[in-house]
Amino acid sequence: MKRLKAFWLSTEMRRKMKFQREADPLWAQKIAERPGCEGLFSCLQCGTCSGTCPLSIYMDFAPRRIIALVREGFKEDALSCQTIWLCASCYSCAVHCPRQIHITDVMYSLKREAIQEKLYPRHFPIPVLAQEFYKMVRRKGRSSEFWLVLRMAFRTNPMQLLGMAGTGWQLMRTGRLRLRQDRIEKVKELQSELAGREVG
Amino acid sequence: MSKANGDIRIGVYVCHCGTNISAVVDVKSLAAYGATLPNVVVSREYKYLCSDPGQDLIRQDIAERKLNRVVVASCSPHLHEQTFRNALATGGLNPFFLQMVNIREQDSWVTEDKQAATRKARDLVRAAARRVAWNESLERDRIPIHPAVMVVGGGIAGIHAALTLANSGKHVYLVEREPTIGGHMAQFDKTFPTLDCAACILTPKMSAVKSHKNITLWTYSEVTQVDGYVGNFKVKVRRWPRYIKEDLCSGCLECLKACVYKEAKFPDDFNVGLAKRKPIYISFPQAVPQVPVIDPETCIQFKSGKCKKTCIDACGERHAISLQMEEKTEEVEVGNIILATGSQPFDARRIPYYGYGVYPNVYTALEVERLVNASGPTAGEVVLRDGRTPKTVGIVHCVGSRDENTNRWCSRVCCMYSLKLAHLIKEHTGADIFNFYIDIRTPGKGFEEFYQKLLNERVHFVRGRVAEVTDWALDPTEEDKLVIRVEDTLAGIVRRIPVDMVVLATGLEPQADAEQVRRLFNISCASGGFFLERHPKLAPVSTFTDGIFLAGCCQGPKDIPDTVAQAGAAAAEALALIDAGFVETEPNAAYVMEEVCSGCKTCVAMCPFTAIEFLQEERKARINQAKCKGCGTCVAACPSGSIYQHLFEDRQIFEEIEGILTNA
Amino acid sequence: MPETFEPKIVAFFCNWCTYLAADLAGTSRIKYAPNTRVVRVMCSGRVDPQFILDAFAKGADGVLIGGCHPGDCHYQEGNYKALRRFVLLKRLVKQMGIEEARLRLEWISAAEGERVKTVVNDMVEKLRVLGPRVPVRQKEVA
Amino acid sequence: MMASTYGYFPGCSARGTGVAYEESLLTLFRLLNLSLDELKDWNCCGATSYMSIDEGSAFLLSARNLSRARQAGHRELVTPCSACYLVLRKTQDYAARYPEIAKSVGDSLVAANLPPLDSVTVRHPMEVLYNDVGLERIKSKVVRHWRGGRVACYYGCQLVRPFAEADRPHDPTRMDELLQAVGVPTIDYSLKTKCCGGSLTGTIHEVGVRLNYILLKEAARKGAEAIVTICPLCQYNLDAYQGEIRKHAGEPLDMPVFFFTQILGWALGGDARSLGLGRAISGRRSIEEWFSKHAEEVESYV
Repeated sequence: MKRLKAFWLSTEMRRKMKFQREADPLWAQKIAERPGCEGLFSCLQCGTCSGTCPLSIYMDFAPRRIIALVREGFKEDALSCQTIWLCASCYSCAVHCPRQIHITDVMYSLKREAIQEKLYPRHFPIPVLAQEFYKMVRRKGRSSEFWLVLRMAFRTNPMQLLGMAGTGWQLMRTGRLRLRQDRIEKVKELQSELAGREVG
Repeated sequence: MSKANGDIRIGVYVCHCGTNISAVVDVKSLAAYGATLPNVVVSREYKYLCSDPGQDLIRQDIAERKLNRVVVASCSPHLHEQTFRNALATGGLNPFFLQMVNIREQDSWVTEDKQAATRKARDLVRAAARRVAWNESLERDRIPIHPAVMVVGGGIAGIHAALTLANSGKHVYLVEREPTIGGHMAQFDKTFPTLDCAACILTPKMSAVKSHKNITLWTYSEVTQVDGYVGNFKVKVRRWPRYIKEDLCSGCLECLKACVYKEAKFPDDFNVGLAKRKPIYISFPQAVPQVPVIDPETCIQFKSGKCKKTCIDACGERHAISLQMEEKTEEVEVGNIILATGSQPFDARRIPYYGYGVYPNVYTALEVERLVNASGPTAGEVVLRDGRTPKTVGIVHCVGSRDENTNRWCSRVCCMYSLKLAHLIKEHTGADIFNFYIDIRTPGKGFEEFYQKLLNERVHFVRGRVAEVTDWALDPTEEDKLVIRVEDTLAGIVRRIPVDMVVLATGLEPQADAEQVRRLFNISCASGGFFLERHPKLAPVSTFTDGIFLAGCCQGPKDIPDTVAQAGAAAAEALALIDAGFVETEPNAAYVMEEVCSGCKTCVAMCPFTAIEFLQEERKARINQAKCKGCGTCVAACPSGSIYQHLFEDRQIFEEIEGILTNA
Repeated sequence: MPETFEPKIVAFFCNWCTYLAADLAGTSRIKYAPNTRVVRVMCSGRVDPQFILDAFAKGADGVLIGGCHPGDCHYQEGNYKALRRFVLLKRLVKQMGIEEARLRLEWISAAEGERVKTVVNDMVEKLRVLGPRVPVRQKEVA
Repeated sequence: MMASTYGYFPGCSARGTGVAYEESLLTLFRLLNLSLDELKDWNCCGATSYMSIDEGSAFLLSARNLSRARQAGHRELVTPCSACYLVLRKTQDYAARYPEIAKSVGDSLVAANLPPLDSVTVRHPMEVLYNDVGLERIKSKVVRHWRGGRVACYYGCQLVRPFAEADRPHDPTRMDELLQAVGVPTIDYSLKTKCCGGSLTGTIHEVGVRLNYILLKEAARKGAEAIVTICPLCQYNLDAYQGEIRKHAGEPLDMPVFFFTQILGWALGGDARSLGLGRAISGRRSIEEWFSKHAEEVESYV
């Protein structure tokens, strides 16, 4: 027994099998009831979405497999993966899907839930950017690319700023780099309207 | 006029239909409730009333309990009314003393709430019990059946149906829109899964049609009007001028050679545009009839009147060519009509991202059928539009099928014909072949074996719906190729596969004019637009219009074996009616109480069948019982309330309404 | 206890289109409100205005007439006759103080099982909003 | 010709990296005698990144802009940014389809006593030019010959996706038609609706850059000498990283990336400065070549 345990500890392998108890069908149902996610259960796993997605080649699960995971209720995997964050919401999948499933909206749903459940991959720049963007808009009413990138960089890996310097200079030279942080006049009013809707 | 005369003794019978009804409707309480209704002497529930013991139950009660009315609460009258009417008849009661209550299709199957369903059933039974008291004894009329049959559409379905009928000695009018019969099958090369050549098995049947003494073949013709009803339809057929007299032409085709156009230069429909034809042409060598057609759109003589008319000289003594020929209309009487109008291939242009019409080397399956066909434009050689022979070929399944953006249904034939084309292309070119599929569907005799054969021929099968066919190249091996981008869903990776030729396995859809044809023959279409059969299982070739039957792809996508089987079935249905010699009609004709008729003539205009005549001297309307179809429109319209309708008497309907609404 | 009002709808369905559609809804196991009570007639043209008035007189909360789509009538034009009558009848019924929504004419073809559901459910909803026509007698749901 | 006025929603990037888009857009519209009335104190549309955190308030952000446009008396709101265009329309679409969304958004609007959001049509300049102005009228106003090379029209993704009506989703052609109308030759560009990666160049840099590398390389392979875009982010991505691509992929790549409004504006007589032509990072030599040299043409031509 001990040796067996030792064996498990020593091994590099990771179990791919899933126990049914790991699945949460109610969660799948919940997702399917969200606006835009209705088609979830009509998916026929044809792979058109993955095929047409410009980023699927970088994803840990291609969109088709995300749908498969979600409708079988494998919440953990679906929420903690990078895939949902790689989705640039170009909607290519949505316009090609033979079942007219709004896959992009499913991705959005999962992103939001991943944030709430704090399951998103830490230090993966995209969710970080999203959060910074969110905060900035709530604070100022508008976003400013320059500051956004700066904040994102600091929260992930400041070193990358060095790499960005070149582009920054180019933009500066051509007058496309706005250093002033934009801010709308009625920002208070906006904040009060958004109040009580805090998320993440 | 009906009267609830004498003492009414009603039997109420509630069917469980296994659990179909009893699972939702409380049949026990329903039967018990039935017993409490006025005039009901017996009320029972039974597992399967339509079974023999079930019917015996009714017959028994008729005998022992002296029943003179019967209410059956079960399925839709469209399914079993006849069954139970027979039960009454054999039980010694006039069949029309039956009243059916539909508590399955319109209650237990559409309701989850058991109380509500049971309440609904009670209301309906109560209504029926009141109504049936006013039912009356009726006799059926018999309409003679005209022995001739019209078959519309000269594809394999129409051909087989026509031959079957003709062989049994019935006269058949076969109407085909194209200049030749043969339909799509004539365009195919080999047929799956046996790979016997389509022409070899089709052309003998085609010539049999031509030579058969019982078949009148009208090609280049179209049905324009249909009147009458089962037994005696009157059909008008428009025959377009082909400018060549069929009776005089010997099919020598000298005229084609002689045409002033030395080169054929007009797109040839039969070869789906892959070849060219002259203004005077014959669709394909084995065309039936062997008679050319002149296309006035392209013939110089018709366009400018300045042609040397070399064709006429070539025809010489026969004088078969007549440029003055005009459109004419035939009118015939037939007892039955078989619709075999077929389907059309999906237009691949409707899916832009597959590049059909953009990239020359993207083909439709039908085009490839012609390419691999020995009598096709390339004499059976598979060469691309640029003359090269493809080294790699991608076959894309489900194009215009199983897709909410185009057609939702599975077209049933594409998987198999794709496998067939894969085999043939490999045979002709030795090319490397990829099939891109969502599911491989081979549910037919010898189909799965064929699939297995292809696997062993090293044809690639990639499970994934192709995301796009494109020409953008990521590396040198993709230059000047068509690149298929697809997720290999089984390997779980996205692949880019460069190919020389793409074949789109286009699905089947209803003919462009299916809607007009449907109206012309007064039948219904299912949601997809294919013609609707009377019952998906039990009346697959009948329609809701008696005497009109369906065969082949006009009813839904199907392969050749199924089509032929269905054509045979349709022919048999027609024969059954013809040999019976008559049909019994529902005795639901309207009739006039002449003493009450005020002679206002309102009804006369109402009747679409001109069944109402006005007797001048009596100043009364009279309804021709044979002509009346029993719609009852005149009954509802009569201001003096002097028109009545058997089976649907006002009194009966009022009782039904009252029954529904008086709560007990 | 406050239970939701269940309107009772008398439905006249033509034998060739709408009645078949209702059958199709059944064979397709489409679920819809159990509030209709169907009276089968051969053609919507058979529906005599008296039937409808009678139904209302006897306390129907709504009356639904179902026929074939224009141009599809099994008897060529019975449904047009039905339509003409319906237009007049609607005016009459209105004068009698019966709300528009209680009388309805729908074209439903034999293939439109789904439509039976939408039409019936929608009508039931509207009738629920209107409430009972005649005050419902206590405890009559047996 | 009487001037028609549209509400105008610039979107955040029009004030940053996409400044040339706004400059050229305003110039072009002026030349066509159309006026844009900027929405006062507009706020972020709630696009992509925001929506990934909180949809409800993203819709509210959009709704706010829409209904304030209505308040300013506009029936039509023009926005040049594809992301804004999509989100504004998505908001209307979802509010129409989902009562719960309509309610939450509606309530907030009422609370802020703003009018409902439905009554405004969100439009994109490309489709305004195509439908309201029309190819013929644009043709008639051309005052300069095109001296540049063939271009690839790149529509990007969000402009032609669901909720959008700017053009056909799979094979849009309107930008090509507009450019051809002013005498600019366009190529068949198979990648015209492929995604540029959006903000990826800022997050997963290598991936983002590779997407743009593919777009540029294919355009060049098809013989295009420039790419024309309709979205600030696309233009930025394609323009800003060519140096990097040259370094890593070793491709001799230096291709100007325009906004379609710059090309049209030029053809109709706008001057290089007011069209922001100087703001390009890549292909400056070609730009110099094609535009500045021929600036004087206006007079000679008319």
